[in-house]
Amino acid sequence: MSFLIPVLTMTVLSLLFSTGLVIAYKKLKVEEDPKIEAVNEALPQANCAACGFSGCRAFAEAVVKGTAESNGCPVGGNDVAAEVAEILGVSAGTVLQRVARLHCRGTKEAAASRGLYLGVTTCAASHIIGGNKQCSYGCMGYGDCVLSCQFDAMEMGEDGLPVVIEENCTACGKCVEACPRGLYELHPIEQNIFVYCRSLDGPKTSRKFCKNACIACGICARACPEQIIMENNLAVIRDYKNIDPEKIPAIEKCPTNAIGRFKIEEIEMDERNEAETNAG
Amino acid sequence: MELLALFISAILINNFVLYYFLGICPFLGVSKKLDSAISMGLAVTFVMTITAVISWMINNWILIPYNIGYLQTVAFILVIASLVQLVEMFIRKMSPPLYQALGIYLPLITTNCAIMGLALLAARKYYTFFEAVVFGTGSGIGFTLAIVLMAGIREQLDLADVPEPLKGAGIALIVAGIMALAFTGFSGMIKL
Amino acid sequence: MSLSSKMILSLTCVGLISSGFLAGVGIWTKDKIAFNVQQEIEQAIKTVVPGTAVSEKLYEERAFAVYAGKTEDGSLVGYAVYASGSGFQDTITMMFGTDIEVKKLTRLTILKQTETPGLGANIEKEDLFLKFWEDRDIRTILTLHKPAASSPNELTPTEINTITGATISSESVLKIVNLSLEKLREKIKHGGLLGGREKDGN
Amino acid sequence: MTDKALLLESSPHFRDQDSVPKIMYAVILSLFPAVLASIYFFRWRALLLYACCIVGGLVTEALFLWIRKKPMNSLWDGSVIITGLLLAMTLPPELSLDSAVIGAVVAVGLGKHVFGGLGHNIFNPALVGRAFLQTAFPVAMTTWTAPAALSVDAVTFATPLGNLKFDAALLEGTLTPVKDLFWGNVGGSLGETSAIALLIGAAFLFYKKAIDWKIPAGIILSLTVFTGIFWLIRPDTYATPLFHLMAGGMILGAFFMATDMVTSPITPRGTWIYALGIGLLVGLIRLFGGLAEGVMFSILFMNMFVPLLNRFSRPRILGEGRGK
Amino acid sequence: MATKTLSAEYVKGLWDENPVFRQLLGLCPTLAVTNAVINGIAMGLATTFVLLLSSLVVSLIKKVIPNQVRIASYIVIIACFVTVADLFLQAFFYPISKALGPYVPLIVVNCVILGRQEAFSSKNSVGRSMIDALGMSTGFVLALLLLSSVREILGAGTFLGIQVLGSWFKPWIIMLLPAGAFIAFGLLLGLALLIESKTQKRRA
Amino acid sequence: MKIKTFPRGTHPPEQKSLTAGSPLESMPPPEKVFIPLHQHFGSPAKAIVQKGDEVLLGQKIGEATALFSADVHASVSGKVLAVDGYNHPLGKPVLAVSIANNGEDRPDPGISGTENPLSLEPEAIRTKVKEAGIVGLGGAGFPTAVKLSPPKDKPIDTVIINGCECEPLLNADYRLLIEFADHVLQGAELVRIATGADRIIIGIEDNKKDAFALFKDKTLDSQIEIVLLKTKYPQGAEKNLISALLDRKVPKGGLPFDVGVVVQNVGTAKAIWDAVKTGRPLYERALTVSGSGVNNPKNLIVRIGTLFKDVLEFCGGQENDANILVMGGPMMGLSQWTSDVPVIKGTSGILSWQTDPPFFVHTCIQCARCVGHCPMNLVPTRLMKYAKNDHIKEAEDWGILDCVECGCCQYICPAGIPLVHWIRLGKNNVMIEKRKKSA
Ligand SMILES: Cc1cc2nc3c(=O)[nH]c(=O)nc-3n(C[C@H](O)[C@H](O)[C@H](O)COP(=O)(O)O)c2cc1C
Ligand SMILES: Cc1cc2nc3c(=O)[nH]c(=O)nc-3n(C[C@H](O)[C@H](O)[C@H](O)COP(=O)(O)O)c2cc1C
Ligand SMILES: Cc1cc2nc3c(=O)[nH]c(=O)nc-3n(C[C@H](O)[C@H](O)[C@H](O)COP(=O)(O)O)c2cc1C
Ligand SMILES: Cc1cc2nc3c(=O)[nH]c(=O)nc-3n(C[C@H](O)[C@H](O)[C@H](O)CO)c2cc1C
Ligand code: SF4
Ligand code: SF4
Ligand code: SF4
Ligand code: SF4
Ligand code: FES
Repeated sequence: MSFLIPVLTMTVLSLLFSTGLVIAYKKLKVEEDPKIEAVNEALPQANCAACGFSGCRAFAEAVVKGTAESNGCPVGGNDVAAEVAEILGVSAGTVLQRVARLHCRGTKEAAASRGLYLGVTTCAASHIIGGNKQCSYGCMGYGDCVLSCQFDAMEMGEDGLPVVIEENCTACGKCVEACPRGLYELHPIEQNIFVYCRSLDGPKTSRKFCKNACIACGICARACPEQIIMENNLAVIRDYKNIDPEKIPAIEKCPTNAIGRFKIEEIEMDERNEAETNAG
Repeated sequence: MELLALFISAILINNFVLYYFLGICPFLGVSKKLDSAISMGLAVTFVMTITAVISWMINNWILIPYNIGYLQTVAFILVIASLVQLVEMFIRKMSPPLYQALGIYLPLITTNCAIMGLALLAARKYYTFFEAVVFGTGSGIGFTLAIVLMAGIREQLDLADVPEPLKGAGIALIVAGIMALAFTGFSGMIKL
Repeated sequence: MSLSSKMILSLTCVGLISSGFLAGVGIWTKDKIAFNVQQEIEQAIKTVVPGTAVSEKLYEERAFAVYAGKTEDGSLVGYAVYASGSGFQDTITMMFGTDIEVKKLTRLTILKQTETPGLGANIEKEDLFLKFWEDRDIRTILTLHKPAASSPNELTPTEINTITGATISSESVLKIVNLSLEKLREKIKHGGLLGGREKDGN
Repeated sequence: MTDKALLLESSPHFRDQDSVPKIMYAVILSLFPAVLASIYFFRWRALLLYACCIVGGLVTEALFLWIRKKPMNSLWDGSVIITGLLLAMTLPPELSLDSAVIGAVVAVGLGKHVFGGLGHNIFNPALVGRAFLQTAFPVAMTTWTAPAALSVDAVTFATPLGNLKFDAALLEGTLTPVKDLFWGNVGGSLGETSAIALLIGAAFLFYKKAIDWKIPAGIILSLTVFTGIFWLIRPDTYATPLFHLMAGGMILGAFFMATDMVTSPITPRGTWIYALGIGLLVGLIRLFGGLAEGVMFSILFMNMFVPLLNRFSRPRILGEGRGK
Repeated sequence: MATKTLSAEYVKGLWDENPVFRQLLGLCPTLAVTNAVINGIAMGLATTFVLLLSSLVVSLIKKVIPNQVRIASYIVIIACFVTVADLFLQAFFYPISKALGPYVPLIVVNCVILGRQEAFSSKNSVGRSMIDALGMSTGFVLALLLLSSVREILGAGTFLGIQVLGSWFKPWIIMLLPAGAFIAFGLLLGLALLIESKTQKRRA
Repeated sequence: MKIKTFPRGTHPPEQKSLTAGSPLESMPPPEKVFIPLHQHFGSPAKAIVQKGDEVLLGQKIGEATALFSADVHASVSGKVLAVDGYNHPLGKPVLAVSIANNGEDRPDPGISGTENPLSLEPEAIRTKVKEAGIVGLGGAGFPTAVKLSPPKDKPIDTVIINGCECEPLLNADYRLLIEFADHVLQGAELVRIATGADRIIIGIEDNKKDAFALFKDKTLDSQIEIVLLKTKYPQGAEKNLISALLDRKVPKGGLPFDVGVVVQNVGTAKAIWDAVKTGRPLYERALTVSGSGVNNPKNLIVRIGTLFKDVLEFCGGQENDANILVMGGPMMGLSQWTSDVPVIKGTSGILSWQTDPPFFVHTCIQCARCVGHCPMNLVPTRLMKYAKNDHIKEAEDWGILDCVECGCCQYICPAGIPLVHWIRLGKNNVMIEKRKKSA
């Protein structure tokens, strides 16, 4: 007897409730994106809410809806993240590799400062009261971009200009948005010639404000009229691919170095090596 | 009067989170935003009330008469889990807005120790039916109070300069500790 | 097999097997647990009603029970009262004994409490609290002695001692005792102790 | 014509002369009457406790600033000194000095720096320190001695509120007269005993506009109403509102601790609710709670609500809502 | 998924995926029963028992249980072992069982256990599940041991009931109370993260 | 008489006595002027002269390009040197017409006045105002012609002439009130006619009692109301002024139009009168050159386009230790990095003084003084924190866009927090977010 009663009770209870569940499951089923279920499956079901959602399912819904990142479940870790990403089909195909480039060479030495800036020391704040440098187009050097980069792909250089660490940059574009002066652009990684100035000031003014400013002399545009044009007192590269490498020395005659190759050392090294092999 | 005292003491003195340490996971997990904290609190209150009723019935109509108290844990968890799931499906079908507000918290609650703890505590204290219900609702409201206060504080701390390693759970736990201190002011106020 | 029947079947099976397993364990441990609980009560009764050899439950309700303490030959030595009520934080459960006429409280012991350690929890301590409860005169109502005394001699027979810094806990114990005594007398007067299920068992 | 660098900043270019350290030192100054009174009543114990709490607080602050690599300026802005002073003022005079140091470390460390330092804490640091001590060493924190000015050797002594609550002082007619509460020759925490000394300091703070009048006003109002109602119903069981206003940590709490701006609401409506809530809770705890005094717990409890109060009591912006 | 070596499977539970300090799971028992080391250990062992056996059973029957009733079945299985542990304690360690109160039956809702079943045992082989469960429970026991040691030593001056701090030490009663549990755990958690970030920096 | 005012606000040191007694003095036109084509709210004007052109005094040299834009006129006669970027008080160089003064001040013959301005139709007044390139001289530089053409569904019943000049140090409006009282009154009348309102109120702060008495005197037998207002900053902010004078609340995000009011600055009123009566475009304005850093503080009438350094030179130059140069008042003015910037239509003052490098900036101690002083009843400390932590939605919910940047909060903040700067940053971010959403 003492054995039977508990067994019976529990059996009846489980039977009751499993039947109830099955009925409810059939009757009350709500149609929804099968992906949600799939993602939910992949999750650990710890329902711990560590993801910031109310439970695994809520998180699954959010992921499918796109309001949460696929790697948002701290319990599941990388494996789960990969699985979820697979379900959602977001595995990144190979895309054109790009990298963020800074379009200013207004270092501490080159660009004259306006005065003793006492405002809030972020670029965005500085920008709204005119900035800390005389040039109102250039980098202010407070590093909003550095802070915005989540991939450690940026650091503030000695000269007061931020430096992009190419290997880490994922071309996420956060810095492009962060810079109040729009000094970043994402460029194909192989592009190696840029204009490092955004100043639209007239030649006299820009020369006064910054030693490295584009002074709109037009030397570069004359060297490659097809690929480089002058617009609003600024040289603009329209088509980097077709710049004749032969013309690069002519372009680099720029009196302020506002245009030129990005990685000069490496290339020159190659050239030198070549010269050596030729000699040998 | 006794019921009122039980109710207040469940909220302020023997607060589920701050005195019994039950439901800490959602208390930390869902207190980052005020809105979700409120929804969570309401959902817990709702489920706790139901649980108090159901577990009382099971305990007093089945387990005690047949003298199989040791099945408490299994029976309670089975019933609570199934019931909450049923309720969830029901709400989802019947009232999508309510589901959006509360329902999504239900699955989380199923396996939440506050609910199970409520059933066990109520059984251990031999509450009468009405006492059990009041205890359930009061505890739910106590949970809601704690989580809503915590969410308010955490939203404000979002703007503060909390040391890096303490951000998130660390500071929340310390706040909970000081909250528990503040709640001790009510100790001894209710004499049942 | 359809999914539904599979669902029902598997859950039921799990329920069946686990409850079977549990019932086994339950039956195996049942006596042992009952013995533990019984022993605790027994021990307490023996402490609070000196001279008890066997005990017998006379009455039981929630938070209140009366046991008879008897010698080997079955003559009554006193009553042991099991009582609980709320203290500073949570419930305090205790057991105390009286003589046959309910004129003297023989001893008190605390079974369970969750008062503040170092403060209210001292109601469990012999030196600080329990020893002051020995042989109290309960013909009138018991009162609290404040501030705390250091030896039982400082108290009148109807007084009990306070724990410094835990007036509330001390007071709660006192209240529960006073209340239970009243109940006990009531039951004795109206013969409630002999009524109910216990009578049949007698 | 000057050619030196001009200052660039956003408007406005004028600044009021008041500053954080100035406010803080005004509060310290305003506490002086009470500090002196406590030194008169409790002699060298008072000095030792003040020293332990202030030094303990400063050292902790310096340590945290150093660890977190923050400028040391906030060490000298006076806020830590206030925390230390106020903590000491709420301690029993015979508390051991190591406990006092623990209290100061907790107040500054756990009460303030884990939240990010000055301005970020949710709870009143001095009271966090006191609450910690009270819970860690409950006996020591509820053992009171008579003021040394009144008796030669330190005898234990019930405080006026303790008397009222645990010794049925009202029935036996041994309730402390309000006059004594006013001048301060009663038992209690270091700095809370002399109402007059505290009120002089509070007057100075009002003059300096360092505290928000709404807070003491709200607390006094709701405590008076609450205790008044019960007093009117049962004058033999409940003490007068005046007694409640003068006894215990009420004045210290209402004028110096609830008014801590970091931990009180920033909006006018929120401030009222906060203040009324504190008064009400003090009344509740004193009349019906397990503790004799509830100022500390009431303030800490309402501190918890401050973020919610701030959030839900945003003032109506000019022109918001219906016109006029 | 099964790419880790068995020893790595075990070690991850100790720190990298420590259920308490890293995943913040099972906090209720962690906070509630750590006022004395002996309670912490008992709780840890009880949890270990349940975790091991339920992992075993779940990984054995994972194929037979349909998805829709998966959680319900797992819970029942867990509850079953919890009850066994509870009865066992009641029968043979009555005082400890009293001290742990309702927290033993509450193991059933300890998120660590259900979490492991769902995340691991239901997808892995028996052996792996057992190793994983062992690692997780070791991590859990260690966390409980750490917290309860801190609390008991500061709160009572004792360790496992033995006086370890001299009589000069005045116990901090707060450490035995809820407030102390929260605060101590919060600070330990901060410390853990601090150490983690320091070591990560060194590794990098 | 009851002195009216608005709730909250603050009392920065006035320091008006430096120039209160100095009558307006016409500064001789400089050798060269640099007239920016963008001196107003809205889009820049387009240059209609070229390098080498000869221009006459008052000749139009820049043409409005949109509704929210304004014409620009030559402030001297002479030869155009260039149309090129030049420093601008707002910070970023903009196109400016530089003219070499030939010293003749030969007026443009096209300028013609009106015999009887008060009998003109509203449309005619608006045209005159537009042609004269008048923009609000109270600071914002809002094209006045637009302000005088209220939308049909928002009838105007009251014209308020803002004679508060609540900014410390400034006295130009005060001098205009005293010296050109009739012009101001008649200008106000023109505004009333143009907007179809039936009531004119002139509000004057009680630190200008003599101006108040003078106006009372002059309006004894007219409908115009002269109201004394409490000296409190920012009494002149239009929403607060309207609330003080009429007890009407401009709705959140709305304009004075919405409660049937037009607010015009004293200088604007005078300029309107001049434009309609004599046809003279806005090529000069009254301003105060003051502050402890200026050797001979003065109230001047200066040609638009005169460089600050010329103006300062005329006032005896700057003190050696002066380290800040501000255009406008000290509460809302813009700090300049160089004195090589031209006076524009909105330049109400050129101030310079010596200020200590800033003290240590503390963290916000939640003292709520900023809340207690914000005339818009905002919670600046919250706005600051939301801006700082990029909580854009909350910032908007808490009314960051309603901040008028008056600076009361920052002035009073004991922690020395640059609240206004943070709030401006926050506003900027909110606007960016909005633009993103609507895109
Ligand atoms: C943290 C804390 C714990 C307390 N715990 C108890 C307790 O367990 N029992 C109790 O009676 N009073 C407790 N108290 C209440 C106070 O000590 C109360 O003032 C005391 O009961 C008064 O007794 P006394 O008159 O002997 O000081 C506690 C107070 C605090 C702050
Ligand atoms: C009127 C007033 C009351 C204060 N009251 C307290 C107090 O009760 N406790 C305290 O620690 N500090 C008090 N302070 C000082 C600081 O505000 C205190 O250091 C602050 O609460 C601690 O946090 P913070 O240092 O982050 O500001 C008070 C200051 C003022 C102006
Ligand atoms: C804070 C603040 C203070 C102001 N103070 C004045 C003032 O003192 N005098 C004034 O004419 N305009 C002042 N203004 C500008 C007025 O709000 C309003 O724009 C101006 O009076 C409109 O006239 P206008 O278009 O003729 O410039 C102030 C604006 C703000 C935001
Ligand atoms: C501001 C302030 C607050 C206090 N709050 C409490 C309190 O909440 N609880 C307490 O027991 N003592 C508190 N004390 C100490 C208390 O006032 C007093 O010394 C005894 O409680 C008297 O019975 C406080 C003291 C001060 C100065
Ligand atoms: S955000 Fe722009 S301005 Fe600021 S540092 Fe980066 S590049 Fe320079
Ligand atoms: S923010 Fe994004 S795009 Fe910019 S440097 Fe970093 S990774 Fe590259
Ligand atoms: S928030 Fe804006 S409107 Fe309010 S005081 Fe500050 S600057 Fe003025
Ligand atoms: S005035 Fe300054 S310190 Fe005070 S609340 Fe405002 S921002 Fe904070
Ligand atoms: S809620 Fe997770 S263990 Fe209690």
